[in-house]
Amino acid sequence: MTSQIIDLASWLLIAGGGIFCMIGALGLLRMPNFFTRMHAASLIDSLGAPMLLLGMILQSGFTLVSAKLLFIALLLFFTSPTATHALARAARARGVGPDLAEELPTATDREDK
Amino acid sequence: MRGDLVLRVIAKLLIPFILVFGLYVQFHGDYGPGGGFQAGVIVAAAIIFHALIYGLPLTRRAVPEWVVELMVAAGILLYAGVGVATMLLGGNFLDYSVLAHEPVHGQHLGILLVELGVGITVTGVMLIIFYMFAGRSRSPHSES
Amino acid sequence: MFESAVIALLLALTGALVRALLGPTIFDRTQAVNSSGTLAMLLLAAIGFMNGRPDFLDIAIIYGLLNVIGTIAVLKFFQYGDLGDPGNNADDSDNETAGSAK
Amino acid sequence: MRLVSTFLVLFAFWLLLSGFFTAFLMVAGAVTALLVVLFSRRMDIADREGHPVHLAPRAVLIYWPWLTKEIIKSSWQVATVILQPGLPISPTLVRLRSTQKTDVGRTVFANSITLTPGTLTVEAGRDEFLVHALTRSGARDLASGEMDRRVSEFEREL
Repeated sequence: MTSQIIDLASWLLIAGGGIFCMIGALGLLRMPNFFTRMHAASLIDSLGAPMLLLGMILQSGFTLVSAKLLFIALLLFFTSPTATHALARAARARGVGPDLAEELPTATDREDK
Repeated sequence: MRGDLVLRVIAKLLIPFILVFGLYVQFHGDYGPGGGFQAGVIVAAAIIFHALIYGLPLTRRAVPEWVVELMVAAGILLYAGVGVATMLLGGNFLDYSVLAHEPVHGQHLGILLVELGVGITVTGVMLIIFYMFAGRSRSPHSES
Repeated sequence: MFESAVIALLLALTGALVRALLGPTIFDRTQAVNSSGTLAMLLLAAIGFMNGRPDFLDIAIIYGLLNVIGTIAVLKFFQYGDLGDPGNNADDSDNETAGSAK
Repeated sequence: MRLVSTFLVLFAFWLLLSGFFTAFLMVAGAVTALLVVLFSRRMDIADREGHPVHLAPRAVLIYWPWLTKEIIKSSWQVATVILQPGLPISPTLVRLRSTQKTDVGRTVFANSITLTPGTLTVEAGRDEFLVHALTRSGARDLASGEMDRRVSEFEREL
């Protein structure tokens, strides 16, 4: 009974992860400029991938395989935002404009939201 | 890139684990995918990562160029030395079974040593290539 | 079921590769390559499960590591034009040196 | 002391990776962990910043569950934005004040911002971050400062 529930949960997670990866890739294609594309890519890194990995962990149970999957998830958890941040920083230093919708609100006038 | 604190902190966190992972691949060549070549590449990648974040001079201080050159030579020497040792013990070149009393143990030992030699050499060669590439472009006064 | 995950990942990978081909700036391409590296890593894991051989996970870990290091190396090359530069002159003053990368 | 704990963590990492508990591989793992500890000392990366083990329990028990919830929430928003035909984005750059005291805390904050889809850290300075947000509402959520407060709370007691 419990094994069936775990099975169902893992398939749901894997299906959801696949769908989110596809949505992220679609966003990568649809978004108009570089900075907005990066948000779509971070959808793949921070939701699609962990869901897929968690689904596989549930599939493989309490074994070394799931330990390795956990390492992959942790590796992504630490490295993907780092790479994204490095990209954004390098792009800005190189003068790729973020193409804003409004003027830059400063730290002071964010209080009156 | 040392000015960027995110990269600096994450690199500090990550490099020891990459090194352990590389050596894990080195020693588990007979259990899964892996072996000397891949291990050498991973270890070299960790050191290159250090150089990317903290700059070549610091890395050169941690891993001086003469050590790298020594590694290239020592790895090949280890490889060939195992081969010659097997010949001296009465087998063919790289015939591991004569290295210990039991052939199976000998084979394990021989493969381990040869893979170690390959790993050391690959690390050394990768690092030499990187040092040359990275040191070339702007600073002609290389500090070797 | 793993088959459908593999198909979804392949579709996403195609999207990322199309972006890498189209991408107007070098950063778009780097971003797309980084994403496709992540997707390839997941694909390796999923294919390993599909064939019942989770040995592939080691390769997936290696892929993930090299993906990040490669991305940062490319970025550093385009920002400084030199892989070994310590980059001590902090934050934004690097715009002039970045121009000399070409 | 810190070196010992680094050694233990790395050795545990090895054991989990390996899964073969033969004598030879255990010795090899111990030697590996020792070598890596010494080598990272030589590389000058084995300090408190590089091995923040003192933060691990709080991270796993308190901070990560909250972060997971945030990630799921904002992922859903970004996914709906991508799937709408009109593509209702309003990219915004915000300057945020960060109240963390250590570089590790700032890194945690910066990476948490980047990890939640819809917002990403462009510039991580000493006490001010430059953040790019996909939608104006995402920027407003971030500017309410809850994440900053939680990260500061999490990195305290150093």
